[in-house]
Amino acid sequence: MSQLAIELPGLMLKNPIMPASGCFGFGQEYSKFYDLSQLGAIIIKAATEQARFGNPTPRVAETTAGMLNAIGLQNPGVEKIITEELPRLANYNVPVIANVAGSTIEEYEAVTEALSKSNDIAAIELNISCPNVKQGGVQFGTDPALAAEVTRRVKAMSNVPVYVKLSPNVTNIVMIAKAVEDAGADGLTMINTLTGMQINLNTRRPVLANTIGGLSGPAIKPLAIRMIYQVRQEVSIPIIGMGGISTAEDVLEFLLAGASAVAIGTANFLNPFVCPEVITALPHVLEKYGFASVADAIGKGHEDAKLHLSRT
Amino acid sequence: MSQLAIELPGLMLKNPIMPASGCFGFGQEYSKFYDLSQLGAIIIKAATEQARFGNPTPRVAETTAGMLNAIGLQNPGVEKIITEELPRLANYNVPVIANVAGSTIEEYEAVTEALSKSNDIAAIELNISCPNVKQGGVQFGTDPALAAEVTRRVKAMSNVPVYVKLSPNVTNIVMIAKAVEDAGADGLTMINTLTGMQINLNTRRPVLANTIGGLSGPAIKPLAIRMIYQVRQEVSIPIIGMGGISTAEDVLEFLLAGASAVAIGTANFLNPFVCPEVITALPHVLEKYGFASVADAIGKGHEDAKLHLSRT
Amino acid sequence: MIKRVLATITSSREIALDTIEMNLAIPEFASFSPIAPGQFVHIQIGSGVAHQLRRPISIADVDYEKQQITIIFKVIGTGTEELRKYRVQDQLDLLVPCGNGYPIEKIDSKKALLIGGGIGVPPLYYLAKKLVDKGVEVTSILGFQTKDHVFYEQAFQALGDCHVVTNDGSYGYQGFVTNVIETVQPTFDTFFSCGPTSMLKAVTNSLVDREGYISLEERMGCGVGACYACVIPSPNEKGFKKICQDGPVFLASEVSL
Amino acid sequence: MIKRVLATITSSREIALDTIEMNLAIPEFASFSPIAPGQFVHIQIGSGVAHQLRRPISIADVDYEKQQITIIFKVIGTGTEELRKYRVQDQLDLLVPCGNGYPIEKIDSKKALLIGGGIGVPPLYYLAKKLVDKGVEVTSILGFQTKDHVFYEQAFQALGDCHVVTNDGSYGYQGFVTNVIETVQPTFDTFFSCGPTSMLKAVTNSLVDREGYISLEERMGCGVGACYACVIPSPNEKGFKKICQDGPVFLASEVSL
Ligand SMILES: Cc1cc2nc3c(=O)[nH]c(=O)nc-3n(C[C@H](O)[C@H](O)[C@H](O)COP(=O)(O)OP(=O)(O)OC[C@H]3O[C@@H](n4cnc5c(N)ncnc54)[C@H](O)[C@@H]3O)c2cc1C
Ligand SMILES: Cc1cc2nc3c(=O)[nH]c(=O)nc-3n(C[C@H](O)[C@H](O)[C@H](O)COP(=O)(O)OP(=O)(O)OC[C@H]3O[C@@H](n4cnc5c(N)ncnc54)[C@H](O)[C@@H]3O)c2cc1C
Ligand SMILES: Cc1cc2nc3c(=O)[nH]c(=O)nc-3n(C[C@H](O)[C@H](O)[C@H](O)COP(=O)(O)O)c2cc1C
Ligand SMILES: Cc1cc2nc3c(=O)[nH]c(=O)nc-3n(C[C@H](O)[C@H](O)[C@H](O)COP(=O)(O)O)c2cc1C
Ligand code: FES
Ligand code: FES
Repeated sequence: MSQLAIELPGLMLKNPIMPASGCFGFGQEYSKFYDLSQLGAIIIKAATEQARFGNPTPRVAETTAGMLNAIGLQNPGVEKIITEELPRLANYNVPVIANVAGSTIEEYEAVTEALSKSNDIAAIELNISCPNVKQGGVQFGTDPALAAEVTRRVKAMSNVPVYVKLSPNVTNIVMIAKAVEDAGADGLTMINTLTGMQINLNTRRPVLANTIGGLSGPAIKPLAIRMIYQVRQEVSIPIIGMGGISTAEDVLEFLLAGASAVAIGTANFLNPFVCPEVITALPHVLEKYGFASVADAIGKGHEDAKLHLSRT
Repeated sequence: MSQLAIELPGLMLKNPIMPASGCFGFGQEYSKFYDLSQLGAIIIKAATEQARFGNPTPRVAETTAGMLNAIGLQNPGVEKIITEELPRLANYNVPVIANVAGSTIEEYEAVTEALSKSNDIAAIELNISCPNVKQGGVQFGTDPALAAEVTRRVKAMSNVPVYVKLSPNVTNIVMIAKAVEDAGADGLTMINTLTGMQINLNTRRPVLANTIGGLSGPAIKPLAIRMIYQVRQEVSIPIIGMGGISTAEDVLEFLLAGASAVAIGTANFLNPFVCPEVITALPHVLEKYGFASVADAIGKGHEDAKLHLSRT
Repeated sequence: MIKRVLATITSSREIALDTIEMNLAIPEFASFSPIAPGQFVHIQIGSGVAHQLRRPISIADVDYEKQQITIIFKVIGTGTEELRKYRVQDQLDLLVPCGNGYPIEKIDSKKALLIGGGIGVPPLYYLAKKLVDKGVEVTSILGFQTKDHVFYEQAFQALGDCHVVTNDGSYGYQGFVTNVIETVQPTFDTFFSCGPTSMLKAVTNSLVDREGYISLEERMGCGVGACYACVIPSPNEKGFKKICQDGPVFLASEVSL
Repeated sequence: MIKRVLATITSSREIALDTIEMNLAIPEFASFSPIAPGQFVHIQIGSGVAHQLRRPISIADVDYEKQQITIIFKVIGTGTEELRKYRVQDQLDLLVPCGNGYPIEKIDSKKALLIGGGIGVPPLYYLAKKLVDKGVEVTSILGFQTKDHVFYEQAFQALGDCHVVTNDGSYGYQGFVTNVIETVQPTFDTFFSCGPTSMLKAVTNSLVDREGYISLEERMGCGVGACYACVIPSPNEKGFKKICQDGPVFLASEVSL
């Protein structure tokens, strides 16, 4: 057990595997497939202040080795999550990470304040890939100052550690990572989805009712690995890595890049057992590649390496 | 024929299909597979002022539905390209687009000046995904002011139309597109590769000797489509689209998104005949989806559509 | 309870243009029974790398003796194109059974009208069999694009009156299923419909005062209720239903099309 | 000239641990002959969606009568793992023949020393046959990881002296091929070597004053010379060679390892 265990701010993980936000609802559906207590942690679907219906359908599309989604923050609102969903999750021996979203800094604060009254969450994942309605829809996560500001304000409201979830749709992710680290983030989760689109040749319209959506799945793994690798070299708070993970080998690649734990999203849809299967396979994979433990592998892809910028 | 023909600044294309820069050398290898005169155009490998050897090997890696490359601008230098490569291509009835790269604005100017003396090129593709050595390696293509400046200076040197090749590794590609349009670009080509990375579990080192590389192939197609769609709504110069194309259906999707022609890169490696095969299939695909011609399909994915920003 | 199983293909044949009928032997079959008509399987395509999403396909029939199910699918895109290439003895990774079917146990009906369109026809076949087993009289109206797309007419005929309509009139009536309802004026106390959303809208509009069940389609992610891809607005307390989990079968009055 | 063909697998068997020998029937075979030893095929994996790059595998033998070639590959990653799953009668999409082989026509040699390591052994088999055909006397030194990895020993033995060495000593000599060269002190006028770069370095260092040909490996993109993925520095005018196009076989003195 201690081979897989890892301790992060606010999180005593029995293993480094957790489902990613939005890909696991509030856990009830997958609890019918296996005992959720097997998981390292659970990141639940985004919470906003009020209930939201989200975007019109179709909300998902398949791309080569990936998928697009534009669910649109559908959730029952933070109060219902606290009163109805969290108590159900409290039956399992697994730390819960609440994903906090909003359209204004005030909404982020309100959601955090509400969650802070619950004893059922171990940490907050601050989802800054949301458009700021007060600033003409620019995403909080694409502007270092805005990202730092929302981090600082949420951190001030929270009585649990705050992990900031970085958007990959930026020129310089290291700059955003440093800004939120300086603003007090306890950790980072990365990466969120990349903005993509698909057009239906028959209807001549975007497949998603929302036009654009977020790309996830194996297609984006090399981008996630690159960003984690670069951020790991410049910030010191821990990283929970995600983006296209579906095997224990993928997990090891994220650990080598510098993640201390990982989340699995899209792969749950293909294989509802992917999380427990990866947990079972991980000790063998660690052993095969000569690592005594998860802790032993973190960041091991960096030694001797230096980052060149020239290419193509 | 006129069903597939399309006219762009400096380019009378008999069809909208051309191999992408860096994926077709200077055409000689593929001329052994088929007659290059079948192609709409050819975009040749990047030219720099002096010969360059490029990066150490390994230079490529495979990712799920994509590949990473860090070739590193290997080329014999612009003079040798003019004296040795272009004359060989002049034997074919196909417009040649020269890809211009550099480490300083002066180098871009020098390469453009040299090419302007040749009668064998129809247009320039300005590769701004190169690090600017004078500004600490920041890529020309990620800073609107820098992108505009290099566009203006190259445009002033060139006696053929200049297509600026946009980097997708930016927060706001529309801003860069507008900046280079304002600076006088005759057209855009997009997208270049996304910066990615892969780590070898055995060696615990990045697979590419250069650590990071550019991600191409079907994995990035939804990102290319989204960017072209967004840029099409804000700029009026024509777009040559690329990123993961391997079928005539893919071509139509790019046309609907707003590209006027397309380039095929990575798919040549899998199928050396991909360009002529797509050219042959395109009329049937246009017909199947109710388009009279290539021109008829361009931008047809936009009608009634509006771009929402909220997602996930 | 939904399980993940490796089913073995025991037969595969093209029963109409681009329309494949497959029989799938299901391991540990007993643990799934009974399967309700209207439930679906969520099928992995290939190794699940190029195709990250499963494909939802209705259960068209169940053979409790042979421990197998029948699916019927139309080749419309890359996933179903791959699926068509599978051969007898190949294995398919399924989530089964997904969703809630037609609640035939609860329904007190003497005469049922079944209205199916295209790939909405398959689940109605198993439904028709189950209804007839219960002593319900069944009339079916089946719509297809053209003559070449028609399938299972005899099978439905064997269970009751069956009217086929094609969009182009190349077989049976010409037009839409709603035209046939008007022409035939069938007597029924409950209707059951499955097909494209546009058809369901037309059907529910023309039968707005009648008790009926409809089965909906939407692009799906998880297929089990976790991803919120397949929601439909509903006048219930939550404001929505999930097609994969609460449906795909709904009381026509339950959802807003 | 390189062509793209759909070859049919006529046999596939595991000849050593994770090592598969496949025979491939090549259509329009005549148009490729003669194939030089050291040339390779560039193989598409599956439908070419998940795997965007082909895999280079040496031609291990050519049967001009049956119009087929033999390849031998070791399963080391996802592509070769997929390749192992192919069955007799399945088709493989190949670019064939790629690269330049050993220039045996031009070589005036009486006694050849062949030095192969692991998956570098296969091309040497076809080379050995061709050399023996020409009347050249052949001595082979073949290195493998362990006893379980050894293959084709008898086949080489039938063509001349053959010494096997394993890293762990579980079969034949213990150590590296260079240890065997020192021990056996074979007489030869030309050497031919293929194997991992580290082995080729050791071999060329220990035989620095001798005429020899080496076959190199590098991660490839196009396999035909267009993408510049597989270059190696060379003291020639261009400053580099492309392994896929100018090689994979080079004069040991031509390239800088
Ligand atoms: C509950 C349910 C039951 C169904 N039963 C049947 C059946 O019995 N027979 C049958 O032929 N079809 C049925 N369908 C439709 C079937 O799922 C689609 O035709 C199929 O997924 C298309 O896949 P593709 O890869 O060929 O198409 P593509 O267009 O290449 O698929 C791309 C993506 O879009 C989704 N998609 C495309 N069309 C549809 C659609 N109409 N409905 C839902 N998702 C879609 C796919 O699942 C995939 O994720 C059913 C759908 C649902 C929701
Ligand atoms: C000219 C040439 C001839 C070869 N002949 C043989 C042979 O006869 N038998 C044999 O077993 N192997 C041979 N190899 C090596 C073989 O190409 C690799 O083992 C194979 O590509 C690994 O693929 P994979 O998907 O299993 O591994 P992965 O590691 O999953 O492959 C990922 C990528 O790396 C590339 N790659 C990985 N290892 C190598 C390598 N050693 N050399 C080149 N590319 C690599 C793959 O082609 C692919 O693009 C040869 C290589 C070259 C260049
Ligand atoms: C259907 C879907 C819904 C998602 N919803 C959320 C969300 O509510 N909040 C969030 O921060 N990320 C959300 N994500 C992003 C994932 O948590 C994850 O960052 C991303 O999908 C990359 O991981 P993957 O490739 O393993 O899916 C969602 C992703 C998917 C596919
Ligand atoms: C091996 C390789 C080399 C490339 N070299 C260049 C280059 O020299 N100049 C350039 O502008 N783009 C270069 N590119 C980018 C391609 O031209 C193209 O923009 C990108 O690969 C996306 O298209 P694709 O997915 O069809 O490959 C290169 C791409 C690859 C795969
Ligand atoms: S498909 Fe995921 S909730 Fe229905
Ligand atoms: S693999 Fe492309 S040049 Fe050799």
